[in-house]
Amino acid sequence: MSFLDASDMVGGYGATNILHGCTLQVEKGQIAVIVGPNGAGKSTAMKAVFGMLNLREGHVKLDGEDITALSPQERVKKGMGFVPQVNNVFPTMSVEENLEMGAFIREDDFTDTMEQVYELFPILRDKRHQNAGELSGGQRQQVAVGRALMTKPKLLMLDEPTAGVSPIVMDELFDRIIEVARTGISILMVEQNARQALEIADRGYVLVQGANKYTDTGAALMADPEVRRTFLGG
Amino acid sequence: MDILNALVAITNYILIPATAYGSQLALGALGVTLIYGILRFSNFAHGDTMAFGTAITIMVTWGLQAMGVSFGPLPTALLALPVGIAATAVLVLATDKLVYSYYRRVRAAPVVIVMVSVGVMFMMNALTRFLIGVDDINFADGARFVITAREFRDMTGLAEPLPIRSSQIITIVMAALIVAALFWFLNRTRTGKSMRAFSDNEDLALLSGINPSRVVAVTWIIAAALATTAGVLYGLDKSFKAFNYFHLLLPIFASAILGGLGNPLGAIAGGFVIAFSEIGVTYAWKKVAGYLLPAFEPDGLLQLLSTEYKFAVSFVILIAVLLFKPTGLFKGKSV
Amino acid sequence: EDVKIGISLGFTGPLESMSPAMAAGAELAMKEVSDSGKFMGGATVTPVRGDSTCADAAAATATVERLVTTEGVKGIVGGMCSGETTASLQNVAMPNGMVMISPSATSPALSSLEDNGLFFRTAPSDARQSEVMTEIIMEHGIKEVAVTYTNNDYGKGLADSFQAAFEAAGGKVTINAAHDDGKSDYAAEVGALASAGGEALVVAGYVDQGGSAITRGAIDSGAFSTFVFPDGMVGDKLQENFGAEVNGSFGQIPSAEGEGKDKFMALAEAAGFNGSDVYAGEAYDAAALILLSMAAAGTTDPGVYKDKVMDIANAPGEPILAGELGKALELIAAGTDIDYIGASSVELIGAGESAGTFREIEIKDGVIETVKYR
Amino acid sequence: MSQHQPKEAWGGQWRAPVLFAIMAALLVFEGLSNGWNGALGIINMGLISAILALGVNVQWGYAGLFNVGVVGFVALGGLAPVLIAMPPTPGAFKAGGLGVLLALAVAIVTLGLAVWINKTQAKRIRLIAIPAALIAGFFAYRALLDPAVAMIEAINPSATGYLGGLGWPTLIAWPVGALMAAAAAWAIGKTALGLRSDYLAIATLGIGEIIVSVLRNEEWLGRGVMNVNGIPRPWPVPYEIDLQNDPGFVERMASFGLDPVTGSTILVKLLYTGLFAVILLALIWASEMALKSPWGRMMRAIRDNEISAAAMGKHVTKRHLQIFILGSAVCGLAGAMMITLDGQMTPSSYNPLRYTFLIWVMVIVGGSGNNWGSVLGGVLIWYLWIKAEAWGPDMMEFVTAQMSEGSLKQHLIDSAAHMRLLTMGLILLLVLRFSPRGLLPEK
Amino acid sequence: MIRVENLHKHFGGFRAVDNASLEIATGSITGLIGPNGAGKSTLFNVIAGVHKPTSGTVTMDGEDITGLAPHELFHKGLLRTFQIAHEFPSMTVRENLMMVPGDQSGESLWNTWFHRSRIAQEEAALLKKADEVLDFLTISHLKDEKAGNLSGGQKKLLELGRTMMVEAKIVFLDEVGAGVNRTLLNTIGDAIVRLNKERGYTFCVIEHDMDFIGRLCDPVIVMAEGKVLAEGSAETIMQNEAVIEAYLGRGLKNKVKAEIDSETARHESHGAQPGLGDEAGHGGAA
Ligand SMILES: Nc1ncnc2c1ncn2[C@@H]1O[C@H](COP(=O)(O)OP(=O)(O)OP(=O)(O)O)[C@@H](O)[C@H]1O
Ligand SMILES: Nc1ncnc2c1ncn2[C@@H]1O[C@H](COP(=O)(O)OP(=O)(O)OP(=O)(O)O)[C@@H](O)[C@H]1O
Ligand SMILES: [Mg+2]
Ligand SMILES: [Mg+2]
Repeated sequence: MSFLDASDMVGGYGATNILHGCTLQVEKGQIAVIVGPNGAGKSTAMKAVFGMLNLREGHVKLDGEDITALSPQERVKKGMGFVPQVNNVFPTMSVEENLEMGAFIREDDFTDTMEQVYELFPILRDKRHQNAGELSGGQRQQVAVGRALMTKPKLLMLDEPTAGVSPIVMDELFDRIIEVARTGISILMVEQNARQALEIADRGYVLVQGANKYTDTGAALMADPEVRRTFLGG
Repeated sequence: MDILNALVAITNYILIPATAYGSQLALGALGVTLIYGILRFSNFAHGDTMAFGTAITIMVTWGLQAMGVSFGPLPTALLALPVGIAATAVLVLATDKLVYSYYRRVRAAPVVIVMVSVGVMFMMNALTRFLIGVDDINFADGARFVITAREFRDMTGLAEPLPIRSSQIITIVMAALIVAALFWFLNRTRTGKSMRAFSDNEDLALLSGINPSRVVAVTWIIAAALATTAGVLYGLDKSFKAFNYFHLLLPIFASAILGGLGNPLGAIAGGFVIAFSEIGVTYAWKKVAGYLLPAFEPDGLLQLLSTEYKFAVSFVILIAVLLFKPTGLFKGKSV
Repeated sequence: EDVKIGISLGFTGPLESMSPAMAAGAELAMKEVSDSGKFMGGATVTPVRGDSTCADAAAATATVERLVTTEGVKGIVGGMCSGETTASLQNVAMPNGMVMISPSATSPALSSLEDNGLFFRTAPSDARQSEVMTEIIMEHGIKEVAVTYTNNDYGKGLADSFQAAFEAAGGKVTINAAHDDGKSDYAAEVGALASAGGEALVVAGYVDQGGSAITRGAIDSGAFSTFVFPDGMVGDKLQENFGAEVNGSFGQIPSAEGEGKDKFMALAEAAGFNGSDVYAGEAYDAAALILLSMAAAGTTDPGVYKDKVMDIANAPGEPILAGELGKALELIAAGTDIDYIGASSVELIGAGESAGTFREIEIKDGVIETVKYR
Repeated sequence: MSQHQPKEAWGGQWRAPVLFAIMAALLVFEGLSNGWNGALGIINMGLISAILALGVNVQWGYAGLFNVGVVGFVALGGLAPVLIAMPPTPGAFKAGGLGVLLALAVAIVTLGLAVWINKTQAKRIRLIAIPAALIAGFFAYRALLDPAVAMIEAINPSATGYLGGLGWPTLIAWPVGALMAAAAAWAIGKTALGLRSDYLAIATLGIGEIIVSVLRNEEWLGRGVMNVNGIPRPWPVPYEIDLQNDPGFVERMASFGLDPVTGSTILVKLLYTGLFAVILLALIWASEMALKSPWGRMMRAIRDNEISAAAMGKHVTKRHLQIFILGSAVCGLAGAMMITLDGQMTPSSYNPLRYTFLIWVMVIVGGSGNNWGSVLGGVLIWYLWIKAEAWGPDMMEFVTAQMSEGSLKQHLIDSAAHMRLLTMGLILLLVLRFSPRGLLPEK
Repeated sequence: MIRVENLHKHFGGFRAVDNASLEIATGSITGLIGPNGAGKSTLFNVIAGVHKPTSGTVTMDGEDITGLAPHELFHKGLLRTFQIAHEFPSMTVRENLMMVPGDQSGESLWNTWFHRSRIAQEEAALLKKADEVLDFLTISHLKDEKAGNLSGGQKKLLELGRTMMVEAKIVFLDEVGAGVNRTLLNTIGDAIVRLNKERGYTFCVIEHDMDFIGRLCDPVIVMAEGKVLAEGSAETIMQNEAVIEAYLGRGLKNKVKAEIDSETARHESHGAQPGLGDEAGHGGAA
């Protein structure tokens, strides 16, 4: 039984379905990466897993427990963390307060975690009293990921965490994600920097028109010339 | 030349009343700004919320007075205030549940919610009048003055009096306390921060595990407390009349905007600017000039503008400020 | 048969607190006529209330339109404020030939309005009051006053005509400053008045509106201690609000000497409202005038009975006080002339407005006392 | 949280015709049950309200300008019939006209000077020179104005006491009202349009209050709170009394089986209806044409995202100004029409609740961005506003009918008038609850 | 040609752009790279008239365009896209494109009332053009969708599509690639090259995908901390130690050793032929 098991999800906005039986599974401590063309429904699938979209069919299980009916904030309490693709910071709160909000549900002392986030993204330490809305695109992205890390989730979901970050930070980020996964946290992420992402992925999903087109290990997908040509830019 | 009398006259007719009025506006504006900042709409029902809270407080005050309870030199209404706040909180929470929550859920445009609040305003307006009628009600008891005009004259021998009413002192003190408490709450406590987070990015607040219904509820409760307190202090200082509370809405909004919407500090500054400009610009300086330059006998009143224009003046100042600081004195939000 | 009479007053809006007692006064007269069983061969009278809002001419017009065309009223007690009254008179009452008797619209402008003989008022025009007030102030030996008025046609009209009369009599008005009713704060006005100074402050406002607030501010800040209260300010509320604080202040209200008023007060008390509220008596009289004129004309057609109003209101004839409407109906039926005096000593002059007897009052030991009638 | 998608409004393309048919049926029912006079009265004010709502919709629905100073523009438009159609006050112009004109000229020169200093001078100079110019100008203005005004107001104060009008036909006053509002909008727009959403809203609210204050307090201009009445009717509307006194008319009515009073009142109202309807239709045509063209598309783009629209070459400020002026002009036009219909100018009646928020309610209930929605909203809300006055007490009677006699019942019956507001609020909430994007949403 | 001289942009005390001077030659596709927060977008915003510079000048073909408003720059042929997509959310995708051209006679109120046939003709032409652009961007199935409902990447495409609606002289692209599928990004790259070659557009491109930069851009300008750090061809830049240090980095540290080895081997065999089989996009530096 996978740690996260979202099977046969069908749903969408309004009357039309975007997801047509999409399945996503992540094992404990592993990294799963979703790739696919724009508009394939990747973000929609992430939202569905997080309960921000009502499913018409299918179910979502976390650690064996069916959470299909839970609200997003209840899922946060169950140990899920999510970085959305857009609007992922609190613009008029300082960087530090953004991170504090990430730790909102934590009762324990979170200064350590914050320290770790600052080490990961040193620029944030310099800017910690600045409002997140005044940061550059890539800096915001770092705040967003940092916020999710503050939750200390059991399952971390990232929607294009590296969009707009510089190569060096991207490397740092992927490094960190591997480290995080090693501590037993499961990672589910959407990436357009697909080749780098699949490299570190234990499992890769290629999503097309709301359904799984290919599912394999990251390396195997990378090796598939058809996948490379059509989805990974050659 | 008689500087002392001139100073006393200025204090008596400008400084003290403007400070008290400014505090009342500030408290009202705080409520408006809070709702705007967190729930993101301009609440036109705020004036009538104030009226409702005050009406309940008055009825409880009557009850207490009938039972012979009093609060020493302080007005009995202060004892009744918590009940008023509680009742108002219940009312606004119920309103939120029945009315506003739906629009939050469907993510209606802010202007739609503003119109909804106009609807709520009509209904609360009627409710208050059903409860307590339309009459002018005076419910201040306790000591009216800290020092009366005559006492002051006798004490100092000055020609000009400087009476100080207890309601003015109570208003200023309460306003200061409440503002300090609110600041501490919003900037230091977890709930306060979660409210700011919610106001910034509602979706992300959810993803951080912040419970939106709690934030909304706390916001309404605080708003109810602010509204009721502002209403009662205003009523103690002047008198209660349901109709006036609707009219209070305009200067309150002006204060909130002038200071910068969503910014509590701004609401306070805005309140004082409006109050001082209303009173200061239309003041007739004849008497003061008479004290300062006894030789100079002015024909006119030395009044910049007649008092009919006091409201207009405060709006002119508002617009002038906005031209230089487009989101208010303290950098407010805009949806 | 059932005769409907409209009552168009500002039940919501700036003067909403004055309307209930006025409506009650008018309804009291109608009930009295109905109960007497002597009206038009036993017809009953039903009041129909309409909200004129006082401020909104269009809404008032629509309200009166409804009263006339939908409800089919045969006469209207109202409107309340002069502006709204003019609008509904010109837009509805005149085209439809409907009689309107206003208990409270006092603007001098209404005197000269063309009305086809359809409009009357039981309240005196402000021009008259100004003269009376000037006399009283002069008799108190006061030569310099500050004036504040409620910023509407009533207040402005009264203040202006008072200033003219007072200055003509050799007095000086140091400032003539408006205050808006329903505003949140009057410190600016009080400051300006205080600075201008004067021996007394004339408050041409409403007692449950800005008028009280200004008075309060002036007392509290020690700016004035003597006040002059015209009609809008004199009432129980004044006593209640200020009591002994305004000892020595004085004023006047249109009000009749003697029995009529007393009787009305008693009737009002029995009916559960306060007969001394501003214009309650005038409203009673307005309704009574309509009904008695109908009886005299023998028809409810406004086009016909409008010509009887002046006859009923004025001498010669048997004097009729408040509470004697039954008797009046009997007399009319018997063909005897009557002179309606009612609750407010009705005496219509000129184009059908109250000549205005005024009661001079003074506050002594916190109580309003009548000095004399003028 | 749930992702909410606005549901497709029921009825599709039939929705508008059906809703308009229902509205028409309501009015016909009103006419049949309560008499055509009342119904036509509602229709007339309803049409004016529709025009007003259209003006606000042009600003809000097209361009997202949050103007809550509507009352100011309506009032300004309302001044036009006074200035144009009233007879001049004899002697007034000679007494003080020149002084007033001079004072106004001084005011304009002063403002121009201030703007010029602001544009051309260094910051240091500006800081001193602008206030100095303004203060000097203000005193000069007062020095010229005050005596002139005193002279004018002294002329027969209880009946005139103002400059009076030009004595021209009332119809001319309508476009003039629109022009006056447009001129004010231009000045306001030049200064305030840089403001964002709610800040602009409160600024315009303030400006509305300022305009109304001026009208209330400058007696020489329009008698202030003393009101101007007897504004002549526009061509071709006659006076009922004249009709009733015209034997030919009485005869013709008799041949229709109508009594002259009913006939004349209805005829007058119908003529107004015709006038208003023609203007409304012309405005709708113009707005629909504009909205359904690249101009409308550009406006929607600006409304959606100003920064991006500017980057795509659209002159946002200029367009905002254009639309602010147009919308305000429409409000001014409606204001002039309203005063003509009332036959009198009552400055104290211009309160924001009635002339700003009620109009906004019309726009939002109708469906912002949709011209037909504004028309529907305008007529419907006015109908409800008027009917609530009667329904409120009826409802209260119904509620209290079952109650036993007692002070509570009495209290409730006495408070019946407040049911008007309650009913209005309730209806507003219900409409917004069941079609939150308005009855006829923008597609 | 755009020339930026001694440009400063300060936010409060913070120097987002700090004395930057650079040139974008006519007909080039200039790349602009640099760490997050280097001031790239701020520089764009200053050039595009969104921000007023604290000091310094911007000239376009010798003409001073410092501080001109965005809409004026548009009419001079200077277009830009936004890093965070700025679509018109309540308008359809097609309308988003059709609103772009600046000289539409239907934008005058007068014409909307009195010259309807002229407008209709223009509209037909615009419609055709918009559909071509949509086809090109592979999103023609979305033409009647509200732009607000597009996915993150689709919005980026739309953003680019708008610049294709008019004859531009110079186009500033702020991270068109972020969030765009790499296969599609290659197509976009082709389109940029084609616009550059065939229509003579000048481009200035901010991008973090070094594949893309390497394939398209010459020269490449590197910014860091508000200053210009280096400038040169893509290859030389990718070898530049300072640039690697500040921006490119040296790849993943945490990966299984063996994999890294095989990666490196492959890179070497490919040499400096970016875009094909290049696992780590910026691998040229590894
Ligand atoms: N409004 C602002 N107020 C204060 N600081 C700002 C503001 N806008 C940008 N900055 C700061 O200026 C710096 C440059 O930002 P800019 O957006 O230009 O970076 P960038 O080079 O585009 O980075 P990225 O690659 O992440 O998009 C950042 O450090 C940012 O924090
Ligand atoms: N709020 C919405 N309402 C309606 N349709 C939507 C909404 N959001 C997304 N869609 C549609 O759903 C489809 C899938 O969108 P989604 O955001 O899941 O794509 P994605 O795979 O994340 O793409 P990208 O890589 O570009 O982010 C798209 O065609 C988009 O147009
Ligand atoms: Mg996505
Ligand atoms: Mg950037």
